Amino acid sequence: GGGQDDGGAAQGEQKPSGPVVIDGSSTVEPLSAAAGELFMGENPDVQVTVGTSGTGGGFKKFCAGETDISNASRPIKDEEGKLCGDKSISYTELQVANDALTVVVNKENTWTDCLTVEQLKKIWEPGSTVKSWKEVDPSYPDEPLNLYGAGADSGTFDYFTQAVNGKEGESRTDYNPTEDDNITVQGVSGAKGALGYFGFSYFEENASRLKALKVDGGAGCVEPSVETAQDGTYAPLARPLFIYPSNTALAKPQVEAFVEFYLEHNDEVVEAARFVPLTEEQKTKAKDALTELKAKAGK
Amino acid sequence: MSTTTRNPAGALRSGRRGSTSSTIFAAVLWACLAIICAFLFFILAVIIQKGLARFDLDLVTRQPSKIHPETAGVASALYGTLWVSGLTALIALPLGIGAAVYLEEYADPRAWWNRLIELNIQNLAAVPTVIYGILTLAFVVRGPLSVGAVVLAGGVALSLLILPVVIITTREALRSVPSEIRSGSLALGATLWQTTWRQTLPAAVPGIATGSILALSRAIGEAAPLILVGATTFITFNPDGIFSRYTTLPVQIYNLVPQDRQEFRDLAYAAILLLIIVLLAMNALAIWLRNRYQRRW
Amino acid sequence: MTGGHRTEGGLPETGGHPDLWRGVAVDLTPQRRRFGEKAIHIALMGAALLSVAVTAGIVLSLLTPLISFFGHVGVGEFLFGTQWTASFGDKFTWDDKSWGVLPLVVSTLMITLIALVVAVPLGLGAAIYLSEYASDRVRKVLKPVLEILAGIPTVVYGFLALTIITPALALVVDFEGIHTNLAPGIVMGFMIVPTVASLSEDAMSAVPLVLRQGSYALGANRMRTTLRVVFPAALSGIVAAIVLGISRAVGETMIVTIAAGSKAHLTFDPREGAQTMTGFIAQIASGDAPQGSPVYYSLFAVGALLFVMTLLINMISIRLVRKYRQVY
Amino acid sequence: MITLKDLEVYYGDFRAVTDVDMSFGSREITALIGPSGCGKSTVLRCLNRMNDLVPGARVVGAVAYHGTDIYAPEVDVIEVRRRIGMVFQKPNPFPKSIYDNVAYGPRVTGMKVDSMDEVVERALHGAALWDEVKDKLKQNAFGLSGGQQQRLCIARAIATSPEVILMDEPCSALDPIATAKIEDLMVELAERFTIIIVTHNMQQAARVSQRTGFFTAEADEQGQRTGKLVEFATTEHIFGNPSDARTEAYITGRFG
Amino acid sequence: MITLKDLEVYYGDFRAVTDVDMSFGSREITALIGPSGCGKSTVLRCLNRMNDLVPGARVVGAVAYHGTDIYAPEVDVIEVRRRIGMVFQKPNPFPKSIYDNVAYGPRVTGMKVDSMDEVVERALHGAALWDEVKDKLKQNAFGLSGGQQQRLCIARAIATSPEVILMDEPCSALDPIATAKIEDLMVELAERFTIIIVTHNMQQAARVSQRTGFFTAEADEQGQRTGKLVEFATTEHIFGNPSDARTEAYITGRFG
Ligand SMILES: Nc1ncnc2c1ncn2[C@@H]1O[C@H](COP(=O)(O)OP(=O)(O)OP(=O)(O)O)[C@@H](O)[C@H]1O
Ligand SMILES: Nc1ncnc2c1ncn2[C@@H]1O[C@H](COP(=O)(O)OP(=O)(O)OP(=O)(O)O)[C@@H](O)[C@H]1O
Ligand SMILES: [Mg+2]
Ligand SMILES: [Mg+2]
Ligand SMILES: O=P([O-])([O-])[O-]
Repeated sequence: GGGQDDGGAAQGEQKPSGPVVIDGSSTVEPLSAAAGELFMGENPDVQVTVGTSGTGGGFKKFCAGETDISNASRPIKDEEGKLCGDKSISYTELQVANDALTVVVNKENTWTDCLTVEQLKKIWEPGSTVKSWKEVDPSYPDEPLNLYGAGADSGTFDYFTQAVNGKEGESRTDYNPTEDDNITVQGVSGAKGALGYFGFSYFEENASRLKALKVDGGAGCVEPSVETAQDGTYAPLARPLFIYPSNTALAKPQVEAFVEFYLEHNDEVVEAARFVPLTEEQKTKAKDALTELKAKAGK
Repeated sequence: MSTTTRNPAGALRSGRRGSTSSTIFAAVLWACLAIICAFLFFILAVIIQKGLARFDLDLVTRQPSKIHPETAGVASALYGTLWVSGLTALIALPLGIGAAVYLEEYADPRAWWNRLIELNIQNLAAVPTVIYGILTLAFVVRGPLSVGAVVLAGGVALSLLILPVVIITTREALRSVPSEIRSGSLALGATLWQTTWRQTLPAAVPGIATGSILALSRAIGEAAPLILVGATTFITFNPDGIFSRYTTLPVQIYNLVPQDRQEFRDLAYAAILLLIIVLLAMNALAIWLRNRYQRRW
Repeated sequence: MTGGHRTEGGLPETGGHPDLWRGVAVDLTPQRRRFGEKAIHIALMGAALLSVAVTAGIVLSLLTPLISFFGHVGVGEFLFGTQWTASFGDKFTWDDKSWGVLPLVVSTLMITLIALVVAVPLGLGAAIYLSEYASDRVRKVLKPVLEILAGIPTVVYGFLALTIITPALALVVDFEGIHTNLAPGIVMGFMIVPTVASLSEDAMSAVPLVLRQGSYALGANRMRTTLRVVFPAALSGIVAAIVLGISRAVGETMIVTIAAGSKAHLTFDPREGAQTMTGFIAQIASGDAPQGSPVYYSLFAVGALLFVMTLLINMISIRLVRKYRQVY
Repeated sequence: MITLKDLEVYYGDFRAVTDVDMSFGSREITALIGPSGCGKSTVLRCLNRMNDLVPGARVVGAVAYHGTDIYAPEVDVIEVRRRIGMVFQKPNPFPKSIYDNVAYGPRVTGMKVDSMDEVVERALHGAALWDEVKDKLKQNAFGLSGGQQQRLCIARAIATSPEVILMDEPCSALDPIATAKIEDLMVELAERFTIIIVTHNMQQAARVSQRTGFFTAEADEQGQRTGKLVEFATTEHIFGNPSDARTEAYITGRFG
Repeated sequence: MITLKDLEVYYGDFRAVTDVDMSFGSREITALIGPSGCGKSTVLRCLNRMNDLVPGARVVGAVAYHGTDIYAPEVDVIEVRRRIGMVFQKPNPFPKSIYDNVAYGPRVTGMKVDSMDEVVERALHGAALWDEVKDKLKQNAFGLSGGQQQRLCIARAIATSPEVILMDEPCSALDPIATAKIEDLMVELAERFTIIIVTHNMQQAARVSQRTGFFTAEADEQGQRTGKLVEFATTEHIFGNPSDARTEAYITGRFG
């Protein structure tokens, strides 16, 4: 709901109250949920709900005025922006975290430490028939290649396919898709020739059982790490994550307070959701954007 | 008939043909039951063993948390389940019992439209639960009603789902009321509704209650249709009305188990244990009702 | 009551009775208005008609997206294609995907078959035991125990299949990857045991006692009476029970969503995991398929096919039950 | 006071009885006898339209009660049943207290009564049950013996002040002593009510009734058995000197 | 050849019959009569241990067949039932072909037969049914009329070459013509089999039996009704000049 009066009075020291309706990317959901949780710990009268309609689906609702904030794992597209414009809903893009996908292999995989994007594409592109490491590179052994990846309806999948195959959603289809990263860990640690991918922090936790590969995006092999994700050198598997609050919604005290809180306590939020934190620079940029917005709104 | 010489007396002892195969047969049957029971006890044991770790007060008093899964609870899902199943009871029971009374007491079973209704209900009972999710999604969450992913939508989805079950079990309960009671009442000049309301329904109450409880317990354990109507939202407050957003225990379990941290899994199994306890209690109540009150006419 | 040809004028006397019918007509017209009766009748009928509305609603809710779907995808391509890549490729493009639903259907049927292999022998064995061998007391205890199996939420079954049965199977069966259809199949088998057992038990219990007595009186033992008299007499009821079990298995969602995996591929090897129809629906519904995208429409197409399949299965079952009711 | 004219009853396509013409006299007992399946119960149920409740049952011909066709469209079936009570083969008390069983009829038909207690007492007196139950009126009727239950059902029927009481084998589930009590009661009730009784027990018919109708069912060429009224006369006549050979065969026990 | 000594049967705690002493002669027809619920069927079922199938039924006393107690532990109940056949009140053919119905007994008891066809034909001849069904042996038995079905059940019983045939109201569901046929058949069968029949129809007992046992059930102080054998004598004696007043009351129709 987007009515003007369903936020509580925000005068003076009074704590904000009322709903904050968030929807959108399932990738970003853990972040906004963690932020909401922390925020509600201090503001028990606010109700933050976080749906997972996907970035596209989220924008659809957002531009129909159904939600206050849209989660997005990519910047808004022009068509989507136009839709919002038609409904005269204006919004602001705020980066809230960095994400890095990590390509993992079995510990016993001694033949490689680094794959080029070209090689990854060879493995993952639609219609790919690569079944053995030898087909990836003749110098590799003839070890059968078992592939594990994100389910085809997840943000991780969209992002990986976009980065590796050049087009969102384009992928070979005969891999083992799963929403459950534990299963990927199990699968990859169980077969010598296995390969999979998932979020960087999840790799950190299971570093003892798996081996992360460096990725060569054209500028040499880069190891996935917080730093390489933040500075974008871990290309092309690092990306920013966003939230899009609508300006109308920001007029509601509870939404405004929430977004402020989101940025203010970003380190905590990112840690809880296990993403790669923002750099100081990125933080400042986001905060500035918010301030500017508030100024525009005449506060 | 040939005049077989009949050996009198003791010869009754002969025979016992096929008694070995008969024993083996009985043993196989018994083994079937034993396997089924063993499986049941096995899963119950697993759930208890894995669920006990986090089966504490936090489970029901605290809200889900992404930050502190080790002390998180499932309060919003528990209350969501209560809201949704309460609403389901309010919608499905009157409608289901009403429909059953109509079919059993009022309808001419030979009229084509009544036969159609009957056939239709039998078919609905076999419709996959996801289809009810699709239906509710199209008409309630979006479409004409467009109430969004709120308690009301969940209640409607589950009501539609259990409606055929309620109708079928209520009809059975009504059918088990002997017709003498009805004819006795009607022969005294009571109207059909008087007879139904004062004689048939009261006599069928135990059966109806049993069936209703079992139907509701089915609704409580159901996740598939709710996933379609958007109950998967992350929610950390209890619903406070039928237009509140909500989540339920089975949906929460579905979300929790694949999470990456062990604490979430422990919490999930505790939630499973909680759900199973609720459902077993309802089953036990239904069985008790059935054994205690079901009259043998 | 209709059709009575009323006699004109006075009624003749019969039987030569002295006390003739007395000409004093009595008033048998209603002494009270009973509007409530009519209203209740209509309300109850409304409740019954609602079920028809539900069916109509299902058809309607499937129909509109279905028209959009088949505007882009040929019916033949959908029903007979062997590749299903609905969630791959560009989210808003139709023609970069394969729309052959067979992989989903085959996996659905395969898991159903595995479930039946478990449920039919166990369920029938239990049913025969309960109906023909067990004492009243044992039956009273065991039937509810069986029913508990049907009461366990399917999410729970799903995770047990994934986290316990699958790893256990991995020790004895060799399968590539992380999912095997055997696990959801077996667990689902146990889930439908109560359906098969309880309805078969009803069918066997419905066989009149006099038939059993007739058999025993001829010197047949319990096994022979069961196998030669009771079982054949209850056969159509038993088949109906199994058919209902089939429709349960085909429509079951959570177990397969969780334990069969979401890899849609055509395989006839039960050791592999493969996405089912309901698994696909749940995956798309819980993921972030944008409304109005091809994959979103395909959810309804698969749903409609599922609906039609269970409808057909159920019609067969109703046929059988009806046939078996006519026997006695 | 009740006259059947060319009565014919169908269950769906099956013609259960045909050609029944009889007329029942006021304040006397008429017995309907005949072998199993000959349609006695069917005919009895026509008299208070209980056949309406059997899906597919269809009545052709006329049933006149004081000259009014009870199957006429303007007739209220509720009113018919209140005036023509019925007692069934198996005692069928409601699962309620004895008092509530008897008071049920007056209550549901909205009878205006000064004192329900009085109505109940009078009905129980009438059914010769008062002395046995007066101390336990609030107890559940299921606690009574079979014979008492059947008399309770009679009390229940007479509580609505009917004029006619139909009884379908009212004693067949009772022991000899209870049977004797009910038979005595019937004779007593006949002073105030018209009673029509179906019975399998010919001696019972002979003992209690003034007039007897004998039915039988004969198969036609297609093997369909349709019930017919063979003979309807004074009980004396039927048992002493029946006109029809089939009646004689039946009462002398040569079949049935 | 069958002797009952101090027979007493309980259903759970309820004593259904007590004090039954009787002895049935070879190749004659004995009728058991008495009012409903007096325990006739109960006694009959003791003779081939069909009561074993009733949960809670318990037999006290002795049932001797050719001097062997059929309740002795070493006795095979299957063998008892093969030798003592039974025909029930309602015809209960199996839902199988006519042929399979008759062949069922020999098959399940593993009887060694040269030719099953012959056994079936002989049994159907014995039950006076052969001519009516010889052309449709493969048809389902449910297609037969009630009387034919009952004769089929008799054929089924005699196919296992029993010595005794028990019949529990075998004609009560049949029409007069079918009844007459079965009665004729009984008389014929009595040349080769011992027949014990329970009947409600006293005339039937009088027509077919040589000896008659009359049972009744009287309530004791607690109101429990227990069946007892009142009189057991030749049929002539029972119907002509009964010794017991209760027997007389019953056969003259004063109760029951
Ligand atoms: N509800 C019904 N539907 C179909 N046929 C019926 C129904 N009730 C009775 N009949 C048939 O109508 C015929 C007459 O039945 P009815 O009960 O009137 O006989 P009856 O003389 O009362 O027999 P009994 O002495 O066994 O009570 C029988 O053939 C019976 O099978
Ligand atoms: N299976 C049973 N369980 C409990 N009680 C029974 C059972 N069968 C019969 N009885 C009781 O035992 C008593 C004798 O019954 P039985 O059937 O032997 O009487 P009957 O003389 O054959 O009567 P009818 O003429 O009605 O067939 C009755 O009181 C009956 O209620
Ligand atoms: Mg009758
Ligand atoms: Mg009997
Ligand atoms: O929008 P996503 O859920 O795919 O990140």
